[in-house]
Amino acid sequence: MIHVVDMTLLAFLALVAIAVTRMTNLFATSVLTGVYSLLMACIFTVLDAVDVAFTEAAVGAGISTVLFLATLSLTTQREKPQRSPNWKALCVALLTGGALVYGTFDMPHFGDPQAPVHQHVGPHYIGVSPTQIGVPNMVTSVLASYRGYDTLGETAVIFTACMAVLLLLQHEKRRDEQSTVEKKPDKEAMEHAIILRVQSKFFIPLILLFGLYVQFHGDFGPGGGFQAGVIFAAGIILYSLVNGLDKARQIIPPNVLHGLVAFGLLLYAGTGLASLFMDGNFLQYRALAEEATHGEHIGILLIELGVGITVATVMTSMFFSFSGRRRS
Amino acid sequence: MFIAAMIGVLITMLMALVRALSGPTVFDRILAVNMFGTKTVLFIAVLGFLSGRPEFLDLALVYVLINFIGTIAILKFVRFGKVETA
Amino acid sequence: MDLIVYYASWALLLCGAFLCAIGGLGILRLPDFYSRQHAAGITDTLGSAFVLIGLMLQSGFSLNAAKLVMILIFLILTSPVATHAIAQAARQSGLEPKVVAEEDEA
Amino acid sequence: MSDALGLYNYWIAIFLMMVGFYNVIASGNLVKKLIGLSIFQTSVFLLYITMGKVKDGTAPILGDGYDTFSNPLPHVLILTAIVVGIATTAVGLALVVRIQEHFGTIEEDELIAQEDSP
Repeated sequence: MIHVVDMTLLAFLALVAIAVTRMTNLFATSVLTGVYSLLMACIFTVLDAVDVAFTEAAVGAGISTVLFLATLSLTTQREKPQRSPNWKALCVALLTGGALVYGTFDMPHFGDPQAPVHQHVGPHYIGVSPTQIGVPNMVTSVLASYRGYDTLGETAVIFTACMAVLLLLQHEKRRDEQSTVEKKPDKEAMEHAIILRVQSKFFIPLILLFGLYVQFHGDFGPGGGFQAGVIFAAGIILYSLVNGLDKARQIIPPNVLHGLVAFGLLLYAGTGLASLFMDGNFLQYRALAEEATHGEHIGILLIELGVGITVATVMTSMFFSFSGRRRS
Repeated sequence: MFIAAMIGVLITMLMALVRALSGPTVFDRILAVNMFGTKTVLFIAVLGFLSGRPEFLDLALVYVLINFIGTIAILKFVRFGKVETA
Repeated sequence: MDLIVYYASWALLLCGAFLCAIGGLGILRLPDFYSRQHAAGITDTLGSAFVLIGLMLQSGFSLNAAKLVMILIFLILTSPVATHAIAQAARQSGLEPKVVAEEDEA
Repeated sequence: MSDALGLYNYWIAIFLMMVGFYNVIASGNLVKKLIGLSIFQTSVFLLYITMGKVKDGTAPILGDGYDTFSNPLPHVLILTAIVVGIATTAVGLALVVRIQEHFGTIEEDELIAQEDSP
């Protein structure tokens, strides 16, 4: 049964991908990428990757759609129609695809437990993680402890990307300068949508609470810093969609926001350094407490918190800098 | 029994998808996408029971939240981004 | 007692799936945007609620049931608001409902 | 069922990859190119997650009565890759916004035409 579900969803996915390619209306395309991400997240759930599905749903259908739409509102909504399909490109794509398909004939079949992927590190992690780390969610233990260096690097990449976006979009041509000229009070806020405003008053605290749950429950079930950060950011984005950007900026001033971006990364690196000073190696959390698993727990908690803070603030400040920009 | 529910949800997803792909107005698409989102929530919930491990319902919660935020963002863009509605 | 709960959840799940499918058919076949909203309404509230309550009966009194209740609350909080906001946006952008039959008969 | 179509997931992944690839090289619009790029990206995610699945396995979270788990390693790699992916896409989108502001267009051929005739 699971196979049939998997195949159906994959067929839907292919359908959406073709539609995205054929459409020239960029707005509709962005909306469809949201569907695409939701479908992809469903497939990840079918394939047992619950943590990944969590992230893909939050990132792909939420943040990514919002960012694409923000870009479209600053640029154009319609692609220049092409007269015919680009045959040269089609040929290249078909040839590459054909070669890749030929390559798959030697691949291990779907779900084969004898596949090379399942022969080396994976089973080792599955075997020793419960006793060595003591965290039920193996994805968390691999993410935060065994491959802590990787995750530190990824967090640094997110930090760098945020800096790049801020550098590109922050200076000159901001809406603040324009709004002093033609001050329309809260034109951006959805004043007239009363039902939405009342509902969001109930709903946003729930989102933030759920974000905290995901952050601290990540050891035991699907969740963790990355997912919680995105959910938190989604809550703040909803607030600024409903109440206008200026109000959201009052609640979280950009200075605080940018400070927190750096703070999260520093918390992560600081945990690594702390374990270094307590007679361990860099990011070897077992040095943090008397008992090894207890130390691992503290370490994972701290670095997940660091990741969560960085991701949440990075996503929020990216959204702020996109939607804070005036259409030229 | 879960299989029947799963088939129902999948069929609904397909029909919403067709509407989302075919339009004709922007609002039809948004409506269909929103409906598709709620159906993915049901999908996750039913899938958990179907595969015998219904612990991952947190996922479905995220889907509800994100689906709502996505719809509101799209609508906001429709209102302030001067979208061609056809 | 167990048997009653079992059959009740059976019935609820089937009803939910059926309502979802009906709504899906409606969104595909109805003539214009405003009438399609009715179809979307059925699947988003009644259909979803039936399926979720059916699953709740299946899982008994447990954490899973609590999570399902949360999902249901969230769905009931969000989905009508979203549908309402879509209709409002469509109305304000000047999309007119299709009215054909009335004029012929009058 | 699973034997006859054991490679189906890979084929869909490749198909999606090629759709994304086609969008990146054939479309002249920079936003469309980025959408193609994100489709390409997700197809890679799909490939990895497919490889991590073990038959009759369950999600790699300990629980009573489960002893076959899917491989957690691809999950970790892809989990971080998704977030990094959106961060880099955002950089690309920021560049597109700046290009629009500077040149007034985001169509590739018009940009090239402007470059050629100063």
